[in-house]
Amino acid sequence: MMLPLLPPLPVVMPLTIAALLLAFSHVLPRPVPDAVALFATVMAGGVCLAMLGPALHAPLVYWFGGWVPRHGFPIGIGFYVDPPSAAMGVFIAVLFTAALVFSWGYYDEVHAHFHVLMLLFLAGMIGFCLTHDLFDMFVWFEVISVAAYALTGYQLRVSALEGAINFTIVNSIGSYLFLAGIGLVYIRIGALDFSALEQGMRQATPDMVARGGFVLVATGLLIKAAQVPFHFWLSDAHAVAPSPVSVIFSGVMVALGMFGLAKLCWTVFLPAGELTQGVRHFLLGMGIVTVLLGGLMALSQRHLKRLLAFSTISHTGMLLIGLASFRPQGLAGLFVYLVGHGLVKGALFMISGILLATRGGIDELGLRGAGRPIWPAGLAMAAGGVLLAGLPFGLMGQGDDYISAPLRHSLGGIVPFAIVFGAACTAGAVLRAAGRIFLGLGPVAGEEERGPTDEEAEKADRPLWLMLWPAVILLLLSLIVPNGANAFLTGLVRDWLPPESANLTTGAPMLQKPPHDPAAWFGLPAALALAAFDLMRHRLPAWFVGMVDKMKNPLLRYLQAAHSGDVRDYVAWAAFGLATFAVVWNI
Amino acid sequence: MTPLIGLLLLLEAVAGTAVALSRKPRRQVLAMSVNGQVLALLFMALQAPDVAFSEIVVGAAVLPLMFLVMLASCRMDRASSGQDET
Amino acid sequence: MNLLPWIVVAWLMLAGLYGMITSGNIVHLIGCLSTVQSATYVLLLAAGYRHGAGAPIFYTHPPGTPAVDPVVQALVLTDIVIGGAVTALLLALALQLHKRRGSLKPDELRALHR
Amino acid sequence: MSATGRLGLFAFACLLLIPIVWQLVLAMPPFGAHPLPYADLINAAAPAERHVTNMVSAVNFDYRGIDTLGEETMLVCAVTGATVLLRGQRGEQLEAHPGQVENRPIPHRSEAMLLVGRLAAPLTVLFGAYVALHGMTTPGGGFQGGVIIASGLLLLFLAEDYRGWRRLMRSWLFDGLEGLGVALYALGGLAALPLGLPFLTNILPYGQPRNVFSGGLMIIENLAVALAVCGGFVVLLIEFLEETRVMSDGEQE
Repeated sequence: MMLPLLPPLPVVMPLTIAALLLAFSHVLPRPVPDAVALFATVMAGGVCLAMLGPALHAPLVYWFGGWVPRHGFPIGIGFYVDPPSAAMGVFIAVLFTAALVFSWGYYDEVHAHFHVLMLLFLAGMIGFCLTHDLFDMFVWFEVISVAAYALTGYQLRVSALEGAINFTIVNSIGSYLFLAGIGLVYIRIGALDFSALEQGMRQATPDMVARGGFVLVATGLLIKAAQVPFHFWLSDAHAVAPSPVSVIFSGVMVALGMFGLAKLCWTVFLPAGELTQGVRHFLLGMGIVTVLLGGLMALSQRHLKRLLAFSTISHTGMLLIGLASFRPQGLAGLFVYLVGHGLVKGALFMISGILLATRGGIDELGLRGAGRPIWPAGLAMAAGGVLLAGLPFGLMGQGDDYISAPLRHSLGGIVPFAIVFGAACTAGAVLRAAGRIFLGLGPVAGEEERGPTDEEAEKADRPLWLMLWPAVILLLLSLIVPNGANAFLTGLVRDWLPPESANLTTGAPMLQKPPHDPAAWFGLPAALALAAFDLMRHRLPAWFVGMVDKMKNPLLRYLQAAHSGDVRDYVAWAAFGLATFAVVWNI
Repeated sequence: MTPLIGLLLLLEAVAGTAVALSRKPRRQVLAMSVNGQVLALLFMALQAPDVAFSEIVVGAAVLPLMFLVMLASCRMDRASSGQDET
Repeated sequence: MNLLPWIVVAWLMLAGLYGMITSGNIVHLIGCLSTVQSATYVLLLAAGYRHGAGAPIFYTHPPGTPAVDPVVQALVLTDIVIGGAVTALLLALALQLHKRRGSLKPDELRALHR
Repeated sequence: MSATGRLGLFAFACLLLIPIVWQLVLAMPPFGAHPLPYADLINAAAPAERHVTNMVSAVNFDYRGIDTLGEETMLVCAVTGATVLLRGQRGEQLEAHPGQVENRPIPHRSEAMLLVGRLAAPLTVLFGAYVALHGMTTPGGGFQGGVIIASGLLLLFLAEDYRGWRRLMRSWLFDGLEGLGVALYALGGLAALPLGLPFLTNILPYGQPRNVFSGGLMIIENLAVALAVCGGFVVLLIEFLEETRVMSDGEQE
């Protein structure tokens, strides 16, 4: 009975609570903001969960202000709670809950500002998932972005400020491109609601203006989703944000850009016939390059959070591959992988936060052997590394199977290779760091030991177990793949698929459970080999080490130079990316 | 009405370019303020008085003020740390 | 004449990006964002313009008289707030950075970087 | 990348983009003469349905009211973020200390300045209130009015000296104003829920067209936006102006 009233609550409730927290922050005693923020997050997640079940039968449509479409034309803004959106809401709330538990008692200096920002961040994310209106989507995305900009610089360290400035400038350009895209779409179709846009585009013959609008909107989202060559801001920002914030950044914020792009592609632009073969291949290629580059860069980092940030880039590339196949399996894979990766990466960022708090550093070489007293964290980190390797179990492994299945033979069979390569690099990097920090492996010759590190530390007055158990729970969650997963996924993606692809007459599942990807087994051995090479290089024959270094170093040096930290470079790369995208689109 | 809009559009193109090309921050603040005013006039001509109003208040007044305050703060900072440049 | 608004939009966008890429100062770079943003204002309002129509305010003339698009105007209002908010945030970031580094020139920042 | 490399990359991008942009410009619908179905719908419906004459306000506060809630949310994010960044460890308890401007003689505050400030400030605030109040009928509204009120309060700075101004402008007051404004907006929307109606349903009497108090719930939402924007911008201005005074000894950046 309550159901029709629910859709706005996961957005409006955290938002109202945040506003009231801000208004009364001067009189609230210390634990209140912590408790209130946690409560609001859990409630928001609960409401999303309550909507998920009914949404699997029929999506909930909610028109704000009671403005139901008039003669079929939307006059207001609608929330459209379809299964993927509701599920995203639940996932977001889970991750926020974990992050808030992790940061309990940590931010008490400046009133409740941290909690206000986190709650608004949460509200923006859920609003972004649920909305069914292009401009409203933009507004919620701006809420997410602005909260993220503020949270990045929260600790006021030089690196944090630089990272936040790069992040803000590049993403603002993305926002303006997105907005310009909305303008072009609006000028041609005269509507903003997704369904109205889809219908309008279907009627307008293939049209340059609407297409240009899509290029701009998609570029905006790709910038936020950090795909090569729009990815530069991510490693600067995620590496410097406070750990609980990085959990959210890497766990879900970047992936949300991809979620939004997937939603627009599947529900608006694909049925409207705007996605040519060339564009699909371009997106696929972009995803592959992102996977490879993120992996390589992750492998060559020693700053642990920066390492994790590059691995996020690599894994977000996986999501784009899943999207670019434009098959139901790929879409299902995108969702599964998104959740699995978010949980694992969230846990890994928590562990890096633990290192910051208890060991007072984040530099892999500087921390060598320093992790021994907190060995449980090391176990969790190793587990996270193994999961990143994409073994065929757990959510990430499942997602892997779904994503690679439809693409096993396209582009000359490069996709499975790229997936294994990316997984091996990121997992190898994490395992190497775990081995060095917690086992004391891999001594490094004198000079390098004192590398250029920021003086970083996070407050250490929290017990280890309080910080560790959210991470462990996230890791465990990422292992659970219930039996009926395929049926659930069928229900999840069904709503986005074009009507003609549904097999309504036979009732047979549209989504085939993919066979296990045999290549996935190579991920872990390769990762271990990569980690071992770095950790054991003083024991390996010199000619072998020399040969490998000669092969990889020039490439890495070139890549490192491209990631200069200079925001002007990033803007130039973004312009270049936009230009190539536009050219491909126009062919 | 149309020639007026055309003129204001051209003026805006010039003002916007001036913002981008004014290399010295303090000159740029001036250009930004002018740009805000030109935009406001353009919005009036495009029959958008509400937007013109906001642009005047935010784009032509409050934001340039924040830039000025920011630059003043930087200058004080520099003076106190002994560096000098503009 | 009919093409002029769109040309101006494209021009402003590219000019803003050019200014950012060749910028020698973070504050200047932040200012250039406002040029890019002006492009979006002009695009949206030009999209909602209609020859011979009045403002969408039916105070002096009665409802039913031709009026331009109020929706895009509402969108631009939101856009202005967003621009102002982001700029304020960026300035705050730059100010703190200046306090800590004593410079806002990207080249100098970079030289000290790694 | 070097400056030339950067420029080269950008030039290459432009080279690719310009022909496409030109094609796009040629394909654009004729300026000022293409259909605007959404706009026509609103222009036809809103005066009759909501008794307001300013269509932009009708879109902002009613038809697309949730956008405005999002926009205020975003403003709160930005203001809170800027506050955190600027305040840093500066600390608030010290704000009653006199501010002195360094390396610059404290400008002599002339009588004329004082008079202008004291006269102009209330007038500006009044004007802002007027603009905010008439948002349903004529151009203007909560956002514009809120910013004008905020700048009116800033004018007081010219009249009072820093210390006096700071005594009047307490951050917590404006933090509260900002938070309460947004909360009021949300609560105004939530009021319809117990009746089983969707969020932001306009359940208040609409009043007479061309009257200041027309539009029902929109009046509340307009007021909420005015409060939030005024509070937010004052906080921003306070925090930025705080930066122009030197740190006293006990404070660290």
